[in-house]
Formats: sequence, C-alpha cells, structure tokens
Amino acid sequence: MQLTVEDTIQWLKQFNDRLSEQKDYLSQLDRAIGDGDHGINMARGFQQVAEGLDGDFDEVSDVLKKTATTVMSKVGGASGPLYGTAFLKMSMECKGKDVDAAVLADMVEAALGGIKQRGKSEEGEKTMIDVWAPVLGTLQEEDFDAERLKQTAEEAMQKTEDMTATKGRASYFKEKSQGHLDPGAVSSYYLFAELADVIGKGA
Amino acid sequence: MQLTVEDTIQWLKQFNDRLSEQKDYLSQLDRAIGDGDHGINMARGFQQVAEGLDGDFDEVSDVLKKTATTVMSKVGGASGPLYGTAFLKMSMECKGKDVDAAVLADMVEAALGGIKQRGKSEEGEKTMIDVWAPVLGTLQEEDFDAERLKQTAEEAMQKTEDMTATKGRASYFKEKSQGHLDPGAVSSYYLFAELADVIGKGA
Amino acid sequence: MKKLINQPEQIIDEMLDGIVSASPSSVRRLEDTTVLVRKDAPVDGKVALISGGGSGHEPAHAGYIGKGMLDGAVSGEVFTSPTPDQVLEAIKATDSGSGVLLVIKNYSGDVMNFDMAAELAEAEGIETAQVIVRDDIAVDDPENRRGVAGTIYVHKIAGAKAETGASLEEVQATAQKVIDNARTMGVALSPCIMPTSGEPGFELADDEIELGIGIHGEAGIEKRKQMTADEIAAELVERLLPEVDLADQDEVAVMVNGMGATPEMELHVFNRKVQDLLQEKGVKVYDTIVGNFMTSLEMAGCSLTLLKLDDELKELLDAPSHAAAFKK
Amino acid sequence: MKKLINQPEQIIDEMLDGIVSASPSSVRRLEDTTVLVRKDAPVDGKVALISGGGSGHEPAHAGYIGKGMLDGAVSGEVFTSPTPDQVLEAIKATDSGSGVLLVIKNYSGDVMNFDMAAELAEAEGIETAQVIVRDDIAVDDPENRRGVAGTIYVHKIAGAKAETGASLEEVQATAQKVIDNARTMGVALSPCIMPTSGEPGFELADDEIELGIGIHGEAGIEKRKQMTADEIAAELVERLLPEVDLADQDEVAVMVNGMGATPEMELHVFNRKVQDLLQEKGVKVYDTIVGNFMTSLEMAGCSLTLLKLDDELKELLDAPSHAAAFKK
Ligand SMILES: Nc1ncnc2c1ncn2[C@@H]1O[C@H](COP(=O)(O)OP(=O)(O)O)[C@@H](O)[C@H]1O
Ligand SMILES: Nc1ncnc2c1ncn2[C@@H]1O[C@H](COP(=O)(O)OP(=O)(O)O)[C@@H](O)[C@H]1O
Ligand SMILES: [Mg+2]
Ligand SMILES: [Mg+2]
Ligand SMILES: [Mg+2]
Ligand SMILES: [Mg+2]
Repeated sequence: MQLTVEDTIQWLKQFNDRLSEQKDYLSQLDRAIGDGDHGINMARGFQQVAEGLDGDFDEVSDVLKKTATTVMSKVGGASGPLYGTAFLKMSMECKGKDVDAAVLADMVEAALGGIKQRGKSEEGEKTMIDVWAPVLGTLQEEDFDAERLKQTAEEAMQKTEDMTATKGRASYFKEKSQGHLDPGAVSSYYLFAELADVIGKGA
Repeated sequence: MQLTVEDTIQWLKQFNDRLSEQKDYLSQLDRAIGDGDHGINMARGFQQVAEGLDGDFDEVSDVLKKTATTVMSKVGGASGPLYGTAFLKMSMECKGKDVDAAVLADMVEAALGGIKQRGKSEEGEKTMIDVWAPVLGTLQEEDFDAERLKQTAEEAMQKTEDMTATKGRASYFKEKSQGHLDPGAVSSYYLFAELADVIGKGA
Repeated sequence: MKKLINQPEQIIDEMLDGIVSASPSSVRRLEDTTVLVRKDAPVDGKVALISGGGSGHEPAHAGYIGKGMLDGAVSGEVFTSPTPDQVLEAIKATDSGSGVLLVIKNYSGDVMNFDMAAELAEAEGIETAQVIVRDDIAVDDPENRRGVAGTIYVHKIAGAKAETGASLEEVQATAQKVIDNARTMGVALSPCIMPTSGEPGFELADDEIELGIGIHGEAGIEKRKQMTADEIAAELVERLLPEVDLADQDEVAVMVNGMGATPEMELHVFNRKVQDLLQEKGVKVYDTIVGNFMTSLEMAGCSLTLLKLDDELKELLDAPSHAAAFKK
Repeated sequence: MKKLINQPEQIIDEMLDGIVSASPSSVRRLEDTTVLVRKDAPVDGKVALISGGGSGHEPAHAGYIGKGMLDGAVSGEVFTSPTPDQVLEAIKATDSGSGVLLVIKNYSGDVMNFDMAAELAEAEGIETAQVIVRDDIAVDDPENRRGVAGTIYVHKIAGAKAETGASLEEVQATAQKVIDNARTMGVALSPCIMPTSGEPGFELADDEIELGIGIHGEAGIEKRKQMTADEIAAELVERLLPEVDLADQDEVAVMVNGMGATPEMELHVFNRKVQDLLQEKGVKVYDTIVGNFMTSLEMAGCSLTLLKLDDELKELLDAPSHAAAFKK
C-alpha cells in the first residue's frame, strides 16, 4: 500500500463527511455518559480541517501537520488535544517519508503514544485508546489489509460498550457507563474506516 | 331585622367557611385577570378572623373592629386594605348602636365610601365596588329583605363579567379583562350572601 | 415544577431567616415581623429609605438593604403586598428622627398598604414621605404604570442621596427625579409558577413569547411568535427610546434585568444588541448593569430599563453601596 | 425550551461582546479570540491569574475578571474546554513578567488544553504554574474529582494573594491551599438544555431530583425521590462535613450556589437550614455567600461549598475585589 498526499486529503474529507453525518449520533452517545458535545466538537473542528485542505502540500506530513493545528485550535474539549496530538505525532513520524504500510504502523504507534501521554490513560479505560491500540496491532502484522483494518476498528469500538470508564467525563458514571459505546471510540472507528476505504480503493 | 353580636360572629364564620371552600376558585378568577392570589389572601386573613371570634364582645361594633384590624394585618394585597377599611368604617358607624336595617344601610354606606377613598375608585371600574354599591341601594330601600339582598349582590357580581377593568391589576388587561368575573366582586358577593343567610335565619 | 422549598406556607419566614443568617453582621430581622433592616438602624441624622412589596422578586427588596441603599425592606407573601402593620414596624425601626421615605411600586395593593402605614406612622409622630415608581411603559396610561426594575435605580440613587445627609424633602425629590426619568419594558419566554398553587401565571405555547409582562407572573400586553434576542432588543429599545425623551448630550444608564431563570449568557447576548442599537442611534451610555435585579421567581425572560441621567444622578449612581445585591 | 439567543453558533461571540459592552472601562476582549482580560492587563509586578473553561457557567469565568481576582478568562464553546491557542493568548496578554497562574478545573479537556497552552507559553519564555481544582465530592476518587463552585474561592483568594505582590510560587501555594480545603456537592431539580441540540443533559421524572451533579448538564451520581429543601441541606451537609476535616477552632466559609434557574428565594430557604445544621454541629461560619456563582445554564438546583479557613485565607477572602460578579 501507499498513502499519497491526495489519499490523505481524501481520507480527511471523507472523515469530515462522516462526522457531519453522524454528528447527532455522536453527541447522543456523549449525552449518555458525558456532556453531549462530542459530535458537535468533532464536526466543528473537521469542517475547518476540510476547508483548509485545498492548498498545495509537498508531502503527507504537511497535510497532517495542518490538520493537527486546526484540530487543536478548533475542536476543544478532551477530543481536541487528543486528536490534535495524534495528528501531530503522525505528521512528525512520516516527515520526509513516503507512507507505506510500515510507516503507517509507526505513525499510529507514535499517535497512540501521544494520546496516552496527553490523556494520562491506558487501554481498557473505555476511551478512543481502545480503538487505536487494536488498530496498531493490526497494522503491525505482516500483510496490510484494508478490510481487516476496518473490521478491527469496528470490533474494538463495539467492545467499549461493556467497559467501565475510568478516564474522562464518562468515569463519573462508574459502572453506569457500561452498556454505552464510548463516543471517542466511535469517532476513532470512523477515522480508521475512512482510512481503510481510501487505501482499499487506492490499492 | 336585627343583627346581634352572635349573628355577626356567625356571619363572619360562614364567610370564612365559604372563602376556604372557594379559595381555589377565587384564585383562579384572579389568575385570569390578576396575579392569582385573591383566594389565598382572603382565606388566609379570614381564617385568622374566625379564630379570633371566640372572645367576649360587648357590641357588634367590637366584633367588626377586631375583624378590621385582623384583615388589615393578615390579608395583604389590594383586598386587605379595602376589606379592612370597609370593616373599620362599619364598626365606627355602628358604635354604641343596635344594628337594625337603617343602621346596616348606614354602615354599608360608610364602608363603600371608605373603599372608594382608599382605592381611589368609582363604580363601573370592575371591582368589589360594583357589588357594594348596588347592595347599598337595596339596603336603602324601605322594606329590608334578606333574599333581595342576596340576589342584588349576585346579579351585581355577575355584571362585572362584561365590564372593562380600570383599577387594580385587572386594568393592565384593558379590554381583555372583559369576559371574566372580578375576583373581589365575587368575594364581596359571598360576604353579602352569608349576611343575608344569617339575617334571613334570624328574622 | 419542582421547588427547593419546604412547606409553601413557610417560604417567606424561612427565606427571611436565611437572608439574615448569610449576613448576620449587616442585616437583622425585626422579631415577629417580615421586616429586615440594616443592623445599625436607625442611622443617626440620616433619612431612612424603606421599600418592599410582595416576595418572589429576590434579590428585591431585602438584597438592597445596606449603607448607600435601603434601611429596611418589608416582605409580603409571594406577589402580595405586605400589610400596613409590617410597614409601620419598618418605619419605626429605621426612623432616626430625620424622617422616612417609602419607595412604593405602583400597584393598588402596595400603594394602599404603604399609605395606611404612613397614616399610622403620622399618628405616632413619625414623618414620612412617599414616591411611587411607575416605570413600566407596557401600560399605556402613565398614571397607571406599574413599578418594576426601575425601582432599583430609585433605591440606589435616593439611597446615596440620603447618605449625604439630605433632608427628607430633598431625598424625595431626588427619588422622584429618578422615577420621572426611568422607563422599563419586559418580555417573558416562560411563566413563573406560584409556590402555593403550583400553577403558572399564564400559558405560553412553545413558539410564543409574552411582551410587556409585569413582575407578578401576570400576563403581558401581547403574545408574539418567538423572536431572536436581537429582535427583542430592537423591539424594546424602539419602544423605550421615545419615552425617555433624550436631548443631544444626555447620557443614560442601562439595566438588563433577568426575570429569574434566564441564563446570564443570554442576558449578555441581549445586552450586546441593546448597546449596538443605542450606539447606532447616538445614545451615550454612562453605565450598564446586567443581572438578576428584580425577578419573578423562575420566569424566563428579561426587562430593559433606560434611565436618563443628569450630573446629580450620575454622581449618586457612582456612590458606594454596601447592599448585598448591589455592591459599588 | 425557548432561549434568548440568535444563532446558537454565535452565542459565545455575542456573549463576550455583550460582557465587554457592559464594562468597557474594566474589561477588554483580545481581538479574534474568546479571551477577556482586565483592561489594564498586564499589571506591572503582579502575578497574573487566568481561568476559564467551557461557557454556560456564567458569571464564571469572565465575571470574575477585575482587580483582586482574575486577570483573564478564556471561554470555550458551551461546556467545552477552550483550545490551547486561546489560552496562550490569554497568558501572553496578561503576563507582566511575573508569571501566570492557570486555574484549571479537573476535567480531562480543561487539564489537557491548559497544559498544552502552558507548554506553548514555555516555548515563548513565559513562566506559568498550574493548580487543578477538584472540590466535587460526588466523585469518590479524590484524584478524579471535578472542579466546580469551589473554583470561585480559588479566584478570590489567590487573586487577592497576587495583589499583595506575592511570587508565582506563593500565589500557587495559596491557591493550592484553597483547593485542599474546599469541598462541594450539588443537586439538580431540573436539567439544563444545550443551546446547540435543544436537548436536556439528562431526564428527571416530575418527582425526582439528581444528587451529585457536575456543572455540565451531565447526570449526577444518584436519582432520588423529591426531597424538601431541609432534607437536601441535611444530605449535603452530612456528606461534606467529614470531607472538610474540621478541628475545634476552625471556621468555614459557606457558598450556596444556584445552578442558574433557581429563584434566589429558594437559595435563602436552603441556606437557612445549612446554617442551622452547621450551628447545631458546632461549626463556626466566618462568611457566607448566596447567589449564582458557577451555573449550568438554566439548570434548577444548587450546590453547597464549605471552605476551611485559616488566618491567611480569611484575610485574603476579605480583601477588596472589583470583579463585576464578586465585588468586595
Ligand atoms: N483522558 C483521556 N484519555 C483518552 N481519551 C479520553 C480521555 N478523556 C476523554 N477521552 C476521549 O474523549 C471523548 C470525549 O470527547 P469530547 O466529548 O469531545 O470532550 P469532553 O469530554 O471534554 O466533552 C471520550 O469519549 C473519550 O474517548
Ligand atoms: N383600586 C381599587 N379599588 C377597588 N377595588 C380594588 C382596587 N384594586 C383592586 N381591587 C379589588 O381587589 C381585588 C384583587 O384583590 P387581591 O387579588 O387580593 O389583591 P392584588 O390585586 O394585590 O393581588 C380585585 O378583584 C378588585 O375587586
Ligand atoms: Mg463531551
Ligand atoms: Mg391578586
Ligand atoms: Mg397579589
Ligand atoms: Mg465537553
């Protein structure tokens, strides 16, 4: 596989479309175990990201860098710094490189590390990390497969339903957070589903 | 006819019973063209009046005097000073006298004068005055008749429905005050209906 | 509608004790009354200011007790004028021999009850004077206009005047000047609920607002389809401006008053447009306050007050005040 | 639910302009930001205090800007932490060279965004320090406790400390002392409505209340059948007292905070019982404030904060403040 500048732009545009379609659903998920703004936050921020993608970019890293700064200054809440950090780490990781499967895995590894550090959180706390970590596992396997990437993300997202939140607003609900999907995990699933779609088409 | 101390006490107790029965109805009338508290105000005040009627009274004037001071300090709103003034004027008018039909007419005349002065209002402004004034007319006729007293009060009360308020809270509603009974007129009707009842039984 | 109360019948009594227990060093309650007064009342050599009315308008009126504003406040039942005996107690407790000014809002009940109290005070040899606040332009007839949020400016400015050692007549004249120059109009987005009956004062459809409301949960003069904050601001400014009668160099004070349940955020949004409109029309704003000053329990909505100022009013408006609800 | 707004998307921008237009001589907005700062910022030789968070808590946070409290406030979208670039602007505009203290409420979003801003400020050579407010005992794990109304005491007391010319480290230490000694718990009678979605944050039956709520419309820890004001007061006092850990001569400050739509009358009724209970238990109350200090839009309900005081905290609590929402 190969992720070009155009692919990256396409990926982020599709992610934005998905977010604006699912805005109410994500906010509704957040209303159950948070404060009901995850869809609004993400849609607001990535709308701005999408609008900023029309310029000229030399490499994938530049697209991701621009995305990171926009996300950090437009999303807000908890998801802003987390996604912002993730994109920034991905951008730094692929600077000067062509993005193949191995680089992509390194990028997600760096992003995951960034999210954990920024959020002071680990796997199993019912957050977006519970999608990013299994996705990294898949990417680190030998033969890259777009469909498997998507499936892994989807299954991981589903698994957050039974977890008990210990980080973020959902943690105030303690056991009552069980039985609800984590909104950040769902938006992260969309991110990887659209990535899989773009790579799948390109391959 | 003759109104004794016992009759007067009986009258006020019956009035209090009627008010506490009709409390919600009176407040509902006041909600339509006022602030919804007339029943509460009157019931609160006359409950106290009734509780204070167990002592010894030398004459009717004393009963009315005590009623006046209780009403003034317990009813509040617009109806407190108006009923308070009415009872005070009645008390002053019959001081040292036996209350026969002629004295009763004089008492109501004094009360009506007091209400008008206190409220700076006249007949036809859709207030309790529109009951007191016709009642005075009836009392000033030659042959006292309890039934006619009651009927006059009732008809007068009914007539306030079509009037336009120009005094009190109802005046803010202007033409929209039409089609609603005036709450103070209704409570005044109760007052005279119970008076007629007591006198009718006594006669 | 859920309320944070115990027995509805106890609500005034408990509220008054609650107010005193929050400010025991500045306010006290006259025993067996619904009267709160300055802890140090009567204040020697100073005209006393008494205000009051039905309860449900908090922080009015007790919140305005303090050096620079009121000497005493008399609370009736919810939305019901207090009785003359209570007002009399307030007068007696605050009069230092310099006389007492009664600040009365123009409602039949308030006017009559305070007037009777003044008669009783006279019988006891206490000099009183009265002013009747009538700032609500929703009522056409100027004589019949209700007293609403403009009352706060009367408290503030006449209160400051009294602190200067002015005579009863002078304090009354200043209070009257405020009344002559203050105009208010209000709007409700939702009604308030009477604690006793649990019933709303009026009904509003989901897409309706009520223009020209008073402060007792009574209906207003006109129902309108839902309007934006900017549209409401424009409506109120347009109705008020002709009533304040400004000359070229005149300055105004602006009060954006929440009716009780309107988030402060919304009051600021509303104020923004008010200020824009005044600027557009060349009206100079000297001072602005935004907050809950004269409420109607949990009514949602706001009122806008414009007060035309002169040098005296400006100086007195700026004077210090120690009242819990109006520190300056 | 009707709101006094225009476009929901414009609400923060319009609110901020509205706040400035009410106090143009004391507060200014940094162009193209959601940051308000003291008009005279940066204040020479003084550590600056910055606070902020999502909007919808008015008068928090901008209402606390002023001499004696905050130098700047950063507003996010409704209930959404502001972004690091905005916080950075606030830091840059208020730093006089003496450093900047960031007052952060303990929410993932606030902590991360302010932290990133601190990193950015460091890169620009500006010294910052942070304190994280965690006063809400509804959350069991002390590390995970939310920052709620106790934040106001941090603003007030650390703000007064900064005015003394204390160093960044000293101001931070005082702020931390307030945090270590402040405990809050809240209750909702009705939820608030998000302006963007028009949806309530949680559902409550007509006879239910929600105990242990935060300030973002999120559900609390426990639904209960409707309770009286006195019962709620008893519940909160009983839960808070063991957490403040009082010795015999200790005195406390008490804050009864309305969540936005609760009539002030009800807050006083509630406060009465709180004070009675504290007196019964022999707790000495040094200072009480009752009002809307840290709200959740039009949520009905209240929170109770107890702050254990020592001599330093008392003196700083009593110091003057010019903030619009906290004059002292
Ligand atoms: N400390 C954390 N570490 C990792 N992820 C977190 C953390 N806190 C929150 N999240 C993620 O952020 C999501 C919530 O984002 P959002 O609703 O936009 O912000 P907020 O919680 O500030 O309202 C959660 O669903 C969760 O996936
Ligand atoms: N100026 C007035 N003159 C005569 N009667 C009046 C006047 N104002 C009010 N009323 C009477 O008082 C009644 C209202 O009393 P009530 O509801 O108890 O007081 P409030 O209007 O203060 O709430 C009216 O229905 C009317 O009959
Ligand atoms: Mg959220
Ligand atoms: Mg009435
Ligand atoms: Mg009334
Ligand atoms: Mg949020």
